[in-house]
Amino acid sequence: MLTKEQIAQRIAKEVKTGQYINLGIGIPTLVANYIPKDLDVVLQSENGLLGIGPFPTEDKVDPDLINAGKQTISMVPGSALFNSAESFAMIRGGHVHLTILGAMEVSENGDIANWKIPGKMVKGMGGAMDLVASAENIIVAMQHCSKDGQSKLLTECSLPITGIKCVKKIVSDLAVVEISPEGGFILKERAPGVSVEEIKSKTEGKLIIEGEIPEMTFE
Amino acid sequence: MLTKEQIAQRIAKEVKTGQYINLGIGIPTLVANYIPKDLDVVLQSENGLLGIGPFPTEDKVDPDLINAGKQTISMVPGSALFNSAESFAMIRGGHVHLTILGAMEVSENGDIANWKIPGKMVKGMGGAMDLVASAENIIVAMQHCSKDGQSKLLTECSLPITGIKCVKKIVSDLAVVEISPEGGFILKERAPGVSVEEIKSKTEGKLIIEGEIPEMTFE
Amino acid sequence: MINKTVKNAQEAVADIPSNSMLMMGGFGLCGIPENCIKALLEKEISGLTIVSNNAGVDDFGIGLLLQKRMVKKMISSYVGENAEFERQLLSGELEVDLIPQGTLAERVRAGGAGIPAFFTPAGVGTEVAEGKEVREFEGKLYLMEQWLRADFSIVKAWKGDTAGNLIFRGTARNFNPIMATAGKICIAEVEELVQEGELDPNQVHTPGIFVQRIFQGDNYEKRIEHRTVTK
Amino acid sequence: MINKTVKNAQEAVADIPSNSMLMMGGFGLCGIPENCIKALLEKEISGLTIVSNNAGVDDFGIGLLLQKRMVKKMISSYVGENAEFERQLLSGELEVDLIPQGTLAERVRAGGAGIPAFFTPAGVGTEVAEGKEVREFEGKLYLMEQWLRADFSIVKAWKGDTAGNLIFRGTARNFNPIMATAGKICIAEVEELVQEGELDPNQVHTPGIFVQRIFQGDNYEKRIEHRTVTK
Repeated sequence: MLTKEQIAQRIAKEVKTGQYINLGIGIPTLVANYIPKDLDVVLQSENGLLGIGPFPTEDKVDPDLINAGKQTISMVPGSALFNSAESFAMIRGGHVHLTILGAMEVSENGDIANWKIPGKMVKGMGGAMDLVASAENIIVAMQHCSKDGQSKLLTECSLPITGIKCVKKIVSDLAVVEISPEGGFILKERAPGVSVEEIKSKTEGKLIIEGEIPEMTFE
Repeated sequence: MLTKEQIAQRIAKEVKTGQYINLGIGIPTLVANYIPKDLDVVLQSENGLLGIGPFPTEDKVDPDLINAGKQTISMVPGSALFNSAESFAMIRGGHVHLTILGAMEVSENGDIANWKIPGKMVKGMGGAMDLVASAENIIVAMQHCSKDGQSKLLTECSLPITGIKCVKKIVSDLAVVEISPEGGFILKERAPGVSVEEIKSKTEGKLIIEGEIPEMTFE
Repeated sequence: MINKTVKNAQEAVADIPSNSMLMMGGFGLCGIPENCIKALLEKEISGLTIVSNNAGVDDFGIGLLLQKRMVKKMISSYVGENAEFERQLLSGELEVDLIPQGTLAERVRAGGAGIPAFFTPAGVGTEVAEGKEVREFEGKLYLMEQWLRADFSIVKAWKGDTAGNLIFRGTARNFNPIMATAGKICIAEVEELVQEGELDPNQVHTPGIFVQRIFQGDNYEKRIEHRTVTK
Repeated sequence: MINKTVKNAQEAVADIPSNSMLMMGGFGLCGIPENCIKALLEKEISGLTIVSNNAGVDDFGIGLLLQKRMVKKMISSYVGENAEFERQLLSGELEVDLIPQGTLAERVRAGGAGIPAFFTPAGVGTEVAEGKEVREFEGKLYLMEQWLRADFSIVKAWKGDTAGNLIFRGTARNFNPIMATAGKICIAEVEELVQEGELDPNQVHTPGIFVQRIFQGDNYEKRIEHRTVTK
């Protein structure tokens, strides 16, 4: 099983040079740490920045400079600032190439649920609904199962959904799967030491297994 | 009969302090010369400037600074520049209080025609349709009759219209009239030396005459 | 130019009545109008509807207005980090209308720009779409969303001039410029107020036409929600 | 950051084919991409559809492309000041689609912002409304207008950096920033190209995400249509 850091590390391998990327809160934020330095990518923060840099050193902390998770950040050279309408114009207009975000459930047709648990306090969807409805490529970082062992890769989402038919790929603690355009989770890679049988038993939705499934590799 | 300059001078009396104003090409542009200096008003140019100043002196001519008539201009202190979408957001959003523009015809219900003569080369409506559909107060500067003596204040416009039920007031070479919300041109003032009868004979649409009609005064 | 200056926050918010609809700039606690919030707290008003991306934290920002029970309804995209908010919501004292962040931003922008409705893909197939018109354009489904406008919009900028022109700094810009356009009366508080002519017209983010009142605020706390640093 | 620089105008426009749809920034002759227009003139292409507020004058700007019969259709708000344009239009060689200026601006902005349609009051009751949906909101009538997008958008800025960030000057901004957002490929020519990090992120008008190619132009003529001066 992958740690959160390993999930982030594996997702970082999906990043291509020249991409503008929006990273959600949680594991997706960690992805930034594993993107190879020789790739030219730009991280977008939907509160109004292109060019997120590392957390600032103590003397450079600036309350006027935060990311969408409300953490203090820095800017890389060549950054640009803009307002919230312009930010979502970028997202909705398809200018952000890749969105990486967390999920509570994903269905085999690519629906995602990550904003609301009925009966619990609802905090709101933030920018997630805009992001999943807009990005051309959406990769989800998630746990394969809940703490009590229930699969989160489902035939249909049980929770209120955030967007329909939008997820392209999932990196979970057990596997890398792609969503088939015809429906179904196509198993692409196994976490080190995890068997195809285990993944199968922990995937409630349709799992498509074609040929040998390699183990993930980490440099 | 008023000269073009006098029409502009009379319209300038309609301007109130605190207003943001868009002046069309032609006579409306001349209005700026007659706005009393003690009034605080701001002139908007729909190509992207709030704060049009006088034409520049020869040494200050800047090809990057023109008005919507493509004339070189200057900026007053406190100006702001913006793009075309933002400019029409201001106009459409009702932030520009007063629009002064020319017309070929106005109907008694406030329709205006000023962009197209069928059979002639059509140059386009520019920003006129947005302006007349949006401003809360629209004043028209125009000649009362065509060169061959036909009235331009009509029951219905004969030319393709630019906007419906939008004109609030007309200052022509003969008269000041207001458009009645129920329809009809309410005669408010006569040009010096012009009789009510002459105005009546030269107004094809319904002219409403109530009480004594004063002559315009010019300081 | 038209002079928009008022003396201070008290004067700026003096005529805001109970039950009015307010927009407030800010993202989290970043770029919020601290001085106006304090001045509102001194007023005996209630029943406010507030459009703001977030609802502050328990003891800062809009959270202070919630504590004093001045707010009837929040229109926001994300309202976590606030226990008093949660208590009032669960007890039915407070209403909340949750809107996708991009839709919220675009509805506010539309309100300022005279666009009564537009189509967006955000929320298609979700409960956000309930009761809304869905239409297909070029093979993709979109929801029709309507403009948002307010009686007052209250924004915070870095610099401003007496003509109401505003310049923002960093990500404290966020919702401030669009909200400035969508209030019948826009109140702007700035860290530094200068005379007209002192700002470069090329660099103005919010033209003064959108701002009806401006003043220089003081004692900005600029509280940080998550102080994250590189050692 | 992603480096967007190309060598010159020739390289920037090299892959623009016949029959493509282009957007071009500028208002009158102010802020037009002079270098790219010259480079297009050297290419053997035709059948272009050009979205531009105006059509240049006979011997400058888009007028030069018209002279060479490279244009099939203009989508504009105002196309006066051009005798060759008039000749081609009346003879049926050229099509023109006239759109209210604010609607043109908003359709382009919508194209870049992923908004497939919106409602505007401009043109209600006029021939512009023919065939369009009319709907009432809060007692006023509005037309539904759809987004505009292009294969290439070609814009001109004052300063730019290698990451594609742009800053405009004066009223040469006009349609340039919105068109930059609505082309699949946006080509930006600038008077001064600097390294990433040399522009203040607060002052960027067009973030580099919208720009795919950038180069420093030369020999800007910046022709003035109406030179008006105070003696």
